[in-house]
Amino acid sequence: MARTLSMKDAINEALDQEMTRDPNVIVMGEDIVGGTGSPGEADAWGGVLGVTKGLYAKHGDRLMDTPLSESAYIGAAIGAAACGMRPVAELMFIDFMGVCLDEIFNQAAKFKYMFGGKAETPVVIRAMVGAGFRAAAQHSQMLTPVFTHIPGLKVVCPSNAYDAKGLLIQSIRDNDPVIFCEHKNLYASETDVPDESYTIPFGEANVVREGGHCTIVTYGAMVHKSMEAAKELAKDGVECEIIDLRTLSPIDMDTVLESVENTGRLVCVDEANPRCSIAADVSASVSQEAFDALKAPIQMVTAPHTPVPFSPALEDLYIPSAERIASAVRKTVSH
Amino acid sequence: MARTLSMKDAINEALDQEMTRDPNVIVMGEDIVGGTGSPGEADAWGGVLGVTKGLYAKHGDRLMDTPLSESAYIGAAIGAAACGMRPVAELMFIDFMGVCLDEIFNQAAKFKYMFGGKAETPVVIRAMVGAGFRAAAQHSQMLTPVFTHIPGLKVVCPSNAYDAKGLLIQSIRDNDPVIFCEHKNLYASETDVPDESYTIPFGEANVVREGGHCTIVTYGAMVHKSMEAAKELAKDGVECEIIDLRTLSPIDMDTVLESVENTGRLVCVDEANPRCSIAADVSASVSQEAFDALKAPIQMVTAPHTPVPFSPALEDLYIPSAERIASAVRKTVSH
Amino acid sequence: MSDNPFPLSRDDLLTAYRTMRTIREFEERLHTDFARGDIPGFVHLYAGEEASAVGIMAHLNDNDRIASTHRGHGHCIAKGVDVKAMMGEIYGKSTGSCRGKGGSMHIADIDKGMMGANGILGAGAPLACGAGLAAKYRGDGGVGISFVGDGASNQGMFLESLNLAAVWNLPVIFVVENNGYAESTSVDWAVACDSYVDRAAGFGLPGVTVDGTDFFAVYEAAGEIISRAREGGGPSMLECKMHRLFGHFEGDAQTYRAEGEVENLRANRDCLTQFADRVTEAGVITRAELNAIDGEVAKLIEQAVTEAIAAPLPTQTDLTTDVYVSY
Amino acid sequence: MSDNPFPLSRDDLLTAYRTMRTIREFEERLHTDFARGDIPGFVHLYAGEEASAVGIMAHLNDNDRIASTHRGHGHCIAKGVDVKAMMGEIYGKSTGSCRGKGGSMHIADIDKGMMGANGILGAGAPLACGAGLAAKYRGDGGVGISFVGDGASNQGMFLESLNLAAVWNLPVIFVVENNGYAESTSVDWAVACDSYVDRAAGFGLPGVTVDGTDFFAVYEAAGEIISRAREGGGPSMLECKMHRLFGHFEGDAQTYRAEGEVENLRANRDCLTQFADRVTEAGVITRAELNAIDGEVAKLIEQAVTEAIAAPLPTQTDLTTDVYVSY
Ligand SMILES: Cc1ncc(C[n+]2csc(CCOP(=O)(O)OP(=O)(O)O)c2C)c(N)n1
Ligand SMILES: Cc1ncc(C[n+]2csc(CCOP(=O)(O)OP(=O)(O)O)c2C)c(N)n1
Ligand SMILES: [Mg+2]
Ligand SMILES: [Mg+2]
Repeated sequence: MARTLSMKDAINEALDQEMTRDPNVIVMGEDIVGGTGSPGEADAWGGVLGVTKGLYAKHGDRLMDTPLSESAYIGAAIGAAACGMRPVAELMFIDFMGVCLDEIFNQAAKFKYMFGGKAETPVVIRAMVGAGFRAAAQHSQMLTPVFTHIPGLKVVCPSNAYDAKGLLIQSIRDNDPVIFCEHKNLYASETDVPDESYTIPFGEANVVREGGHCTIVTYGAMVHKSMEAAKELAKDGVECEIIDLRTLSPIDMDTVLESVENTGRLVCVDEANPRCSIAADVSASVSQEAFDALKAPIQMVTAPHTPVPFSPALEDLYIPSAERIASAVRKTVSH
Repeated sequence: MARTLSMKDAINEALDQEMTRDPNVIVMGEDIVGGTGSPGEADAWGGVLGVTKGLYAKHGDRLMDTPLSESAYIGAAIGAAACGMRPVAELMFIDFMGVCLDEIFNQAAKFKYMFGGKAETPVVIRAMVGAGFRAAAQHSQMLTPVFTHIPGLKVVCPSNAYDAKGLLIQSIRDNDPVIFCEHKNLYASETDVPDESYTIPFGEANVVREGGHCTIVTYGAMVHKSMEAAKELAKDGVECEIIDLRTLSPIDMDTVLESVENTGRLVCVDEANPRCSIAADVSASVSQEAFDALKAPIQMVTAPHTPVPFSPALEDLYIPSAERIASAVRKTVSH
Repeated sequence: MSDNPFPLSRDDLLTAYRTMRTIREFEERLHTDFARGDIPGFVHLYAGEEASAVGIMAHLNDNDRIASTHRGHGHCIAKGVDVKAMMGEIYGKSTGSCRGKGGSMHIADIDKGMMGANGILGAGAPLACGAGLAAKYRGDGGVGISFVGDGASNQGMFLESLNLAAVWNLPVIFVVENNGYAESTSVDWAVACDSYVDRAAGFGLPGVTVDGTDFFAVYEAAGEIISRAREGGGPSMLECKMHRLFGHFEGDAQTYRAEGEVENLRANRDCLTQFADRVTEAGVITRAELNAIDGEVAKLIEQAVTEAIAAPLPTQTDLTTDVYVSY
Repeated sequence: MSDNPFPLSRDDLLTAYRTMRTIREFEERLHTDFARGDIPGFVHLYAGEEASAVGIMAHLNDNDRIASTHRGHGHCIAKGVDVKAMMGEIYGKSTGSCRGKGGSMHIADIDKGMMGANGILGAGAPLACGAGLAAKYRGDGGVGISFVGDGASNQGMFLESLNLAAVWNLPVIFVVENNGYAESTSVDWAVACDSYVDRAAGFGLPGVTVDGTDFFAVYEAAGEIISRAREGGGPSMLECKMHRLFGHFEGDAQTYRAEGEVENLRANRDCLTQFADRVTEAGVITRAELNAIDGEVAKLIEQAVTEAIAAPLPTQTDLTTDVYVSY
């Protein structure tokens, strides 16, 4: 049965169902329970934005608060995964990767290869990504390109509640290390979500809108901005096909290429900074693989090459807008 | 006067000359002097591969060995830079970025912007990059795309001794944080190097070979592989124009675009892993900016999407070879 | 007026009180304005901890550098950052200390020796080492101060810095502002040592713990270790035990605290009340003088808010400036 | 034969000696082969430190996990990794423990509880915490052991792990293999504490220091803290003071060491000699028995090298396999 759930609740439900199904699943992070050692309520926080709220009541000590030592506890999650557990570790904001990246990119990501296949590291690292929260330069980054660059990691970034649940369950069952990126500005956004457990396979993009004039490839919160842009463009008779990548590594280039073969035009939309971005990555692959199909230059719509500014007035300019996307589509369509 | 110098000695000389010129320049890193507190010789190492050897004798305590605490000493270099010093900190291998990235990407890179322009952080972080040393997965990465992605950082990667000296002097005098990437397999390679001090400006690529049939854009050790490939191709009458980017951020797209306008064909060669790479970045920019000039799909030659393997037999297959570059050129030329 | 039994002159006492009151008023006002929805982003209030910032900063000049935390307003004000510019910043205006680009967690003023609030736990400690290194190298007698919370004291960057400062014998003070909680988590659970004096000793540092709500205790302990650092005696750790009077950040329901905890703290452990009682009971300063200051401060903060609200927003051109000195 | 005064049976003593000798022979051989140019990459030899690995691993079974360092051959051999597969790996062959993909710094054998040598200083400590966490969660009585050098003990990842293990009360032992140097830098300069016992105390951990060249001292100290961890008594730190008999890595000219230092260590502080003297002087084992083992071990290593040289190299298809379980 499906009900309407927010992405936040869908993530909570995915964790709940997987913890119930598999005793090897444990969850850890800073204040993901909350109140440990404190005199008041246990389960006081459920994470800084309440995503894990209520799970402690059901699963008790399988949810563990941690000291503020990301290298130690994310590394411990990775070590436990190498010993057969399926830990889900929360790195509150992806911006904090700088204090624990070694355990992620030199350890988890490389174990299997370095050890000649003799290791599996089924760890999930959940982290909030993205701008729009007025959280400024150190709490608003995407950083998806950094993780996508690293061989050995899988990178997931859902755009809605339904996908978030299915992709998180898949991430937990997956036998490779997964960076699960949750756009904090989507937590409140709702879709229908089945109450039973389900998975969405990695490397399968979702065509969220069909259209014959221009392909838009994107992911995360930019899916919604792209939909907005497409609605505007449709008024002028320009029909966009919008592809939500859902997973950035592996990436479903087949669906992208198929669409571009059809439309001949591509706009890559990425909330990340422009250099070496997902937008650039998709653009480069398409222009190599579908060169002859392209009728116009691929356009990239990304954040500028700047940190994320604090002031709402600036942050709203920083985040790619439906208008910028629409004008990129117009540019390519009119080429 | 110019003499023949190895890239290692050119770097040493750049440090020496800048330390002599500017008392604010200090140099720090693990064993960059060597022997601190030990009973034997002082200046025992001069860095793990001897790059800073001899500088202690001339500049004394302005070279500082550090404990094995990259976050602390790289962060200290950044803090000292914000207080008006010009520290050059050595992060031995760029692969170690995971233990100190926060200080680099959330602090140094963002100070100026976050503080509304009220900060300058003239720090240089030197690090060895690249494969070919049989140093395996955690001591052989390029990782240039990760730093290039981050706004606020400048990223430099010289391909030869002459450029290394001029670019390092520029890096030290530059008022922004610079990641200075030294390809360890180029340390022994020699060019003519003037003995006087000189700078090479950032954002000026070097056309190291002219040719009208195909543009090759690359940097670091791949410049030499590309030259090899070009020599082979010339035998068949295919003339490549080779562009050595020298700095990846800022990047000189003008020179690249001008060349592609002329040749109509582009091969991007990058020793980094493929996803969100420099190769993809350049390819995406060119296909957006020079779409109509392109006569064939842009080809990318990169390392595979794998960690760096240890066995020489595998590592030699991992590193893009002159043959792979040549065949990419042939593919684009014959399109 | 009776003899002054305090180690500060009457003027300095009045200044200290004014600074503490300014911080308190600033924070109380932000609390109200945030609740009204006027202030964007994450805001962490320092109220209740004023004696630490002010007791320490009383020993510093512009040449000394501090590296602050996410809970940085108090450090900024005590270090002399302009209060109106701070308010403008928090309101996201182009008149702000950072022209609206930084916000509450990133206020800095290098000229005042304020190297930045910081959104990353522990990140300030290496920066303070760098400040200490620069001062030592130049022989200018300056010190670097790293503020860190009890929770952040478990961060690798902070721990590494303790060792580095000791090994390099830097003029650096590590101030642990132990307010009992890291977000909702208790320090008693999260920090595995009997006392910060032990943790300091594990890195060869002298450590001292004081009641951080007692301005005079902080002032004296800080004075001693700061002079030692200035004279080449190396780094130390200072633990200030204190309390925050609001939630971790604005919006925190604080259900992890004990029933009546905050009320009790406000009644019995408020550093401002304690300071006022001490100086008036000693007969050095009158209630009337303090009340006058309270009135002036209230006016200042009111003005700061009015001006912040009236100030212009940053615009498109500001978006891409000041990423680099040159590019 | 006289009564056995040792805490190990004669058989166990012989096994311990054989393991120590195997490590020594393995390393001496690598030293020679590296100098001849047969071995690629960075190679860090464990020779001189055998009593630590073997004295600790004597208490472990396959269910216990260790996280090793860049100087990992000794830990691997003591934990039961196949010596021939190790040699194959170091020679870069497809018969190697990691099929040639890892090399000296990345040998692992998860089935044996060997979670990997590691090219990154301090990175093993969180992993060992994870092993301890898994063991604790499953209640299987297993322990996690983190090996770390004196230099790496200043790494944030290591320091954070001390606190985490204490806070979570994990069955984890942090073994500091203090060989006096980090590359060329002295521990006396680089580690700012009087003793590792102090550093442990700074994180609420019991700490003990032993002569790491004395197999029996290591064995007894490790036995006690490992059983305590198994029984839920939580983490500890064990410092083994020891010496390396070769350079930091092969190719190191070691000019930072004192004149005659290594010769002196070989003559007077060699853990193998000390062990042999102790057990023969006690009359529990004869020189002839030890000599016989030496001969067998020499043969084994010789064979391992011969087979490694003869083994096939990995090929193009190997390049891209085993990045992911599925992709
Ligand atoms: C590296 C990092 N991890 C986590 C956070 C999220 N965070 C912000 S404040 C905070 C609690 C800090 O507690 P403490 O250090 O005691 O300072 P206090 O808030 O009590 O002043 C946390 C977990 C962060 N900003 N940076
Ligand atoms: C994070 C990191 N920094 C630096 C290095 C380079 N490095 C490798 S071994 C070593 C010295 C280690 O000293 P110690 O921990 O005492 O171990 P030992 O070599 O003496 O066994 C250094 C600096 C590294 N591998 N990883
Ligand atoms: Mg606190
Ligand atoms: Mg050592």
